[in-house]
Amino acid sequence: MVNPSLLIGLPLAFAFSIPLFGLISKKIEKYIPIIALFINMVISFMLIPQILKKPIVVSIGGWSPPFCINLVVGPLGILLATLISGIGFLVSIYAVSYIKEEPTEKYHILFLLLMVGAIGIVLTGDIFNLFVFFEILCISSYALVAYYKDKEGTEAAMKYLIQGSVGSSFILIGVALLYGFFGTLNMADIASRITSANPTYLFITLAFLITGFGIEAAIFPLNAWLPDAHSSAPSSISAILSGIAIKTGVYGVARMVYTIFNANSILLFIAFLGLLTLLIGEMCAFRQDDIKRLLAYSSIGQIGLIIFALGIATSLGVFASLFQIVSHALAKALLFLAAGYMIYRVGSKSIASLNGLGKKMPLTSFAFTIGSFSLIGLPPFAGFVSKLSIVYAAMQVKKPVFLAFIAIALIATIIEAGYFFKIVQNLYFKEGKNLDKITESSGYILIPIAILAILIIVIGVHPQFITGLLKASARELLERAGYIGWVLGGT
Amino acid sequence: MIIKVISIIVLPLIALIIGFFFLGLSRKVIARIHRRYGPPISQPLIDVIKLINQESISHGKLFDMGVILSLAGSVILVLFIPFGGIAPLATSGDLLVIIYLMLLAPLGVALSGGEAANPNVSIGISRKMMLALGYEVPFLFSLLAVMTWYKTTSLVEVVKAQQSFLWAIFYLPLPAVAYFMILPAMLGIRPFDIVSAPQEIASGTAVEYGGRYLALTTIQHAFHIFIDIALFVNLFLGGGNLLTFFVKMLVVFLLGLFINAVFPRLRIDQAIKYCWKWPAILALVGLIIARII
Amino acid sequence: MSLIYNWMYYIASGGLILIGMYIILVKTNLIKIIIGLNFIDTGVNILLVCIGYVKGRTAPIFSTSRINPTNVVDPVPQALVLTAIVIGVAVLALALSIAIKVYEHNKTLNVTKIRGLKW
Amino acid sequence: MQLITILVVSFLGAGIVYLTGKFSGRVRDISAVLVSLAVVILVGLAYNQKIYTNFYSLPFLNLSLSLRLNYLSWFFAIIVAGIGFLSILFSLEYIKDYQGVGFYYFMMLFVNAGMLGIVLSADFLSFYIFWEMMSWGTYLLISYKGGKAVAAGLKYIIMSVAGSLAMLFAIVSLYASYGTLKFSSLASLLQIASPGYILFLLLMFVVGFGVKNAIWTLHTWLPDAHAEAVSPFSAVLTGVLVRMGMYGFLLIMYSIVGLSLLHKLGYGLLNFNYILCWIGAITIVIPTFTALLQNDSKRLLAWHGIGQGGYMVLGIGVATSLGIAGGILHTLNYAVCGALLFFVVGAIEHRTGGVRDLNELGGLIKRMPVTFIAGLAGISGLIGVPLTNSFVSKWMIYKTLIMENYPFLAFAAFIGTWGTILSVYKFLHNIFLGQLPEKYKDVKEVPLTMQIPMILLSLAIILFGILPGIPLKVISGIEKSFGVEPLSTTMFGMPKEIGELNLINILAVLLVAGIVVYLIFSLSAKSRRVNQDDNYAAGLFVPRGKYQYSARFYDQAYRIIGPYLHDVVDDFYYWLVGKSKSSFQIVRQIYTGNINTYALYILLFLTLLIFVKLGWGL
Repeated sequence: MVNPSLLIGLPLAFAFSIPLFGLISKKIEKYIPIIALFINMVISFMLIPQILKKPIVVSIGGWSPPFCINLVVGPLGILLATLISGIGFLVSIYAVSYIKEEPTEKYHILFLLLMVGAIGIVLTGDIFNLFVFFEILCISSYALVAYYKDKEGTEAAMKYLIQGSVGSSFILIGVALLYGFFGTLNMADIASRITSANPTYLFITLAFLITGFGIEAAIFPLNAWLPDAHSSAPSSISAILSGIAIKTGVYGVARMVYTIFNANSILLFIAFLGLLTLLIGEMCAFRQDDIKRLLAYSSIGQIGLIIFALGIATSLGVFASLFQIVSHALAKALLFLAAGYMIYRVGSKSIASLNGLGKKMPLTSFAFTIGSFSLIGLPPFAGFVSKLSIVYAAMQVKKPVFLAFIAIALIATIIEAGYFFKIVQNLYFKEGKNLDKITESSGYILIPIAILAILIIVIGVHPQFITGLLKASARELLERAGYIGWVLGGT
Repeated sequence: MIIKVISIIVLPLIALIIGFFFLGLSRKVIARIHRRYGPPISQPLIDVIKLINQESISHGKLFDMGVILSLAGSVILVLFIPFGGIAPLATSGDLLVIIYLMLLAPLGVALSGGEAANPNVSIGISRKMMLALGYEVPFLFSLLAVMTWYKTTSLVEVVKAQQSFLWAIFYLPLPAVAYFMILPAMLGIRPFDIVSAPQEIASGTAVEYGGRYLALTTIQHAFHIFIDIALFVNLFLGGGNLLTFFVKMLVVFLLGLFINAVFPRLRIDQAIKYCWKWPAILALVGLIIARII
Repeated sequence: MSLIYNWMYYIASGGLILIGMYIILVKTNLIKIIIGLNFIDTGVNILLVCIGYVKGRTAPIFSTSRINPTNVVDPVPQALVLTAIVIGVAVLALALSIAIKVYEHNKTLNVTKIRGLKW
Repeated sequence: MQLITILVVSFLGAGIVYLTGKFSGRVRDISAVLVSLAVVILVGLAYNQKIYTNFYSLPFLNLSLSLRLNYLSWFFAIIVAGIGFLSILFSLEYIKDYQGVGFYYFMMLFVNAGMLGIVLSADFLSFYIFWEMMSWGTYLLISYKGGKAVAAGLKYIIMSVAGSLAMLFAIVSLYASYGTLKFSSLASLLQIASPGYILFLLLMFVVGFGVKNAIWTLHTWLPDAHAEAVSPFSAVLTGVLVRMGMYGFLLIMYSIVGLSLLHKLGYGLLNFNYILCWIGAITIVIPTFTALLQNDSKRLLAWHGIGQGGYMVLGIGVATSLGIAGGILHTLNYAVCGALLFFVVGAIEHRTGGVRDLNELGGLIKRMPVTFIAGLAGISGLIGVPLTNSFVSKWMIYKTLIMENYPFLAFAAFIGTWGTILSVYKFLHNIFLGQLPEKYKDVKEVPLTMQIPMILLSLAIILFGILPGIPLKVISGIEKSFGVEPLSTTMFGMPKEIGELNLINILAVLLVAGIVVYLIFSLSAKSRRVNQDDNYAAGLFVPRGKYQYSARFYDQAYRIIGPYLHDVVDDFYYWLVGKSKSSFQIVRQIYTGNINTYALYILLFLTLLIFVKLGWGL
């Protein structure tokens, strides 16, 4: 059917054709990402049923798997690719009217490159290739964070860049060591031979890789860049960073720990780290006065929850974790987009300045409310089902330690509820100042926000839309023999 | 059935007569203690008849209705309290009902006085309420002690149990003493005449009453005296037949009068604190004993 | 002695990485920190190269037919290093340009003073 | 199907009402009333039916969501629907001048729908979903008025979320242990569970339901929330929403865990029920006397809401047939009285421009007689004056406490009633009695749509007061479903084997006595109607307009009891929040803003990982 490599190739081609289109007309270029990502989204949707039947392995260069760069499009890959293209598509619609500061064509190029990087990460089957896509993602996001070239943006980009490149170097070290041990870069191949190496050395390799991906995944204490970068970037980019970029880091960690290293012994520690991240993220978010910074810290918290669920390591736990990835991506993208436009209208990032916006920007505020309710985990929104699954997964293990963990995680939810409910009240029930000139967002802003809000409700009401794919993805992570089999054939 | 109907009619009359007798007696006795001659014992009755024929003022519908409710509430209360073996409505309500029916009279007065819009009335009501809160604590403890001891909430059963053997006062002396100590507070006589204190707040709740209103409240007061003392006799002194019951009531009333007539009036906060101190402690200890044994 | 001789490249790469880490941890000048990043980068590249290096063999360039295919080192790491160098350069260029902007806004390159974003 | 119809009508109705509001305010008002009326009728038609339906399934968790109807759920559903309808009717005039009326109606109907969902759920997951929907809907409605209400709403939702999470913990643990969440299956599966596990479950559920039912130590949200919400919603809050906690208690304690298992929990006096009883008793005494100190009419009622909740908990805690019936009956009775009193306050607010301070009002009986009668009925019901509804339920609770040999609990219940009498009389006196201040000379009686709910509820108070057999019949059905020996009742009270209570006789003699006294009264010399200024002041000059004694009505009593009634629990929560806030402040110093530190974190993380591996051999 459709070749999955199009998922990477198309946006890449579109990205570099933007200046060409710019020659024809300056107005076209901002629609290019929409087109590119729309096609991407359609392709990935079309691929889903096929991949659920049988995963696709694309070899580039004509050699058979261990000897070439290949794409492994399993359920997990297609799930995340769909999520990425979908949210990217919505955000690119948003950007049409949101990004006004020149040079806009550079914004769109970088944005598409970011998408390429993210999709590449989740689809590739080659660990060095993974690193390269990772770097594409990182470099374009460094540049996008500093897009406004203002004081905050550059400072955040600088800090993000330094931490990010240390992380990339660590990943590269890990890749080098793996190559040194096994003489291959194919992840399935490495995975099949993982038992042949000295476990201690292997663990050091894993530690480098986890640290490297952990920086992007914002595991505590590697997440210091996140609040800075997410809060200073343009809101559309914040949405992408929170919704997608950090998820690729989580994907990296999951892929390394589950598929390649089969490191079950460290999972409990990972769960603990996730819990710590959750607690610290929520605590910090509680004390923020800056709405975007608050959302950024809340992302840390949610990532903590995702990683915690990942550490449960049962099929339900991984399922719940992936579910939480989806629901958080939708909700956080929505929140950043909505908050971004409110900030744009109000001219201030402080929470107090959002007072009374519910009457002036009813739809945006309403969507914001849905997003925050979903994040808290209130029915009937998507966040409820994913949180319920996490709690259930943790309970199902029947280990006292997980019981304690989940109790603490629930306490963190109370903190989370504390600040989100406060913001919702600010929107609707507090009297604002100088709101006379504020009007509702325009169409390009509202469309993505509305779609996200509807998706949150639809998934919350009828989670079966995605649970099949999520289950298959969870199986992909847990049954590494299957993954190896797809790529290398046999088993 | 006929006996029941007759007793329903007769019992309030008896209560009224006894109540008025006590009212007159108390004035006479206090006068004697004060070395005065005092009015005749029938004076209260004469006053009432006189008042009924006097013109009065009214402040509104509720002003009238409250007084009526108050008196009606007291009248029916009499029917629930066994008097020397006559208890026509004992099967329709037990001690719990009695406790609640005792509410109707003060509630009526309070509602009626409330509409009068006189600050003295408001102060009077407020004092009445606070005083009630004060004496209810030992009162409830005493009642609970009796109910716990006899494992019943029925007053008739309590009386029956005492008549077959010893009076409750011998088993439960402390609650009985506590009840006796707060009896003047319940009756609103010295030293607990804070509610009506004529010198301070111009008779409090009664300040706007004249003519028939005052007459009805006086009648209500007569019933009230009867009820409180009859309750005591039933609870602790084993009831009795018509005559012994009356004698017991008289003894209780005179004892209370003698002891309390010589005290000066308390302040309201002193009254509350008094009620919550010795009577409450005694009754509580009695209740604990009743609960344990 | 032979230990050093045998592991020389590894030690060099490890040393470069550690120096780079040290710079990032201790130095407060932004330019120095970027140089530190580059140190790490170089160190990692050397690590990659020496992983593929087999003692006594030659470069896998088949320009002349004299070279026996069994007598060359693993070519893959070298390809990787090339990619990594390109990436490193890109990062470096971006870092320096951001550093310029940071300097414009803050009038300092001392990272302990560039703390507009914290908590 | 019938149950699904009820839920669909109530949820969709809410949406439709909101949409119609976009076109016409009048149509919206009418449709809101119609929707809520339709729900009342639908629920009413379902009387005495037993229904069970699955309505949705979540295959990935192996769960199906189901609904059921039995006596218990019908009993609560009819209260929810009834009070919901009346409060919508009351809102018509009340809410007119507010902003966002469409939102208000939507949320009112939505919260009502959520509550119906709660009581109709047949499994814990749907229960929890509806529970949470109700909770956040309530939060939005409490905050609706803005101003102080915002803080109240936040306080409510935080406590509510904490409670629901405790409940979620228990629910998920149940599912993890037994693989089902159906009430009926759990009821049988739990019979073999260990007492420790049951105790853990009950504890979690008590926290969850206790926050809603505002049992003592979990009550602090309630006074703020009730006082700051708009009055029609306060009525819903106090009457039904808070009582969802009561439904939860009944469900978990008697419907699922069951009486025989409950008796095994604990040794001697230290058992679950006895402790619950004491919590109930404390919940009666402290809040009721706190109510005495209030000067804000809604706050006063709110504290009573907590206190009356204590009676219900006490009733079901005793776990006798009479006690459970009393607790359930009191839920109904208080829903009626509480809602009525909040309507009365709402009517006063509506006519006086939002005045709630009891010290500023007075004499309104002359201007708003219907409201006064409703208020009188309401306070009589709340006190439990004989021949009003709460009298019966309180009588049942006292009776069972005494017969079960718990005199101290009984004392708490009795003295709570006295606190109630004092404070609600003050409520009535300061609003309606005493002198009418000059500024309220022109106050008018509230419009008919506000009178109707008040009149209906007043009639209900009298009706259930004289004919307690009507609700008790349903309640004995509930008890039968609990496996408790059902209470045998008569229409007018209790049969002789349970106790002496015959309300029709009391009514008859009271009527006769009243008529006799009235005859005496009307046959005596007539009286002259005088103005309120024309009264006896011991010869002093009467200053107009300043002639009111109501501020600090029970001053001397306040001075004695006031110091003991400081809400330490609330203080503790504020202390906890303050301490957490400052500790969060410390935590967030981790992110210093210095890049060197961040690099250090990265290195530390790497070494930590390696050390953890090498050191602990994970």
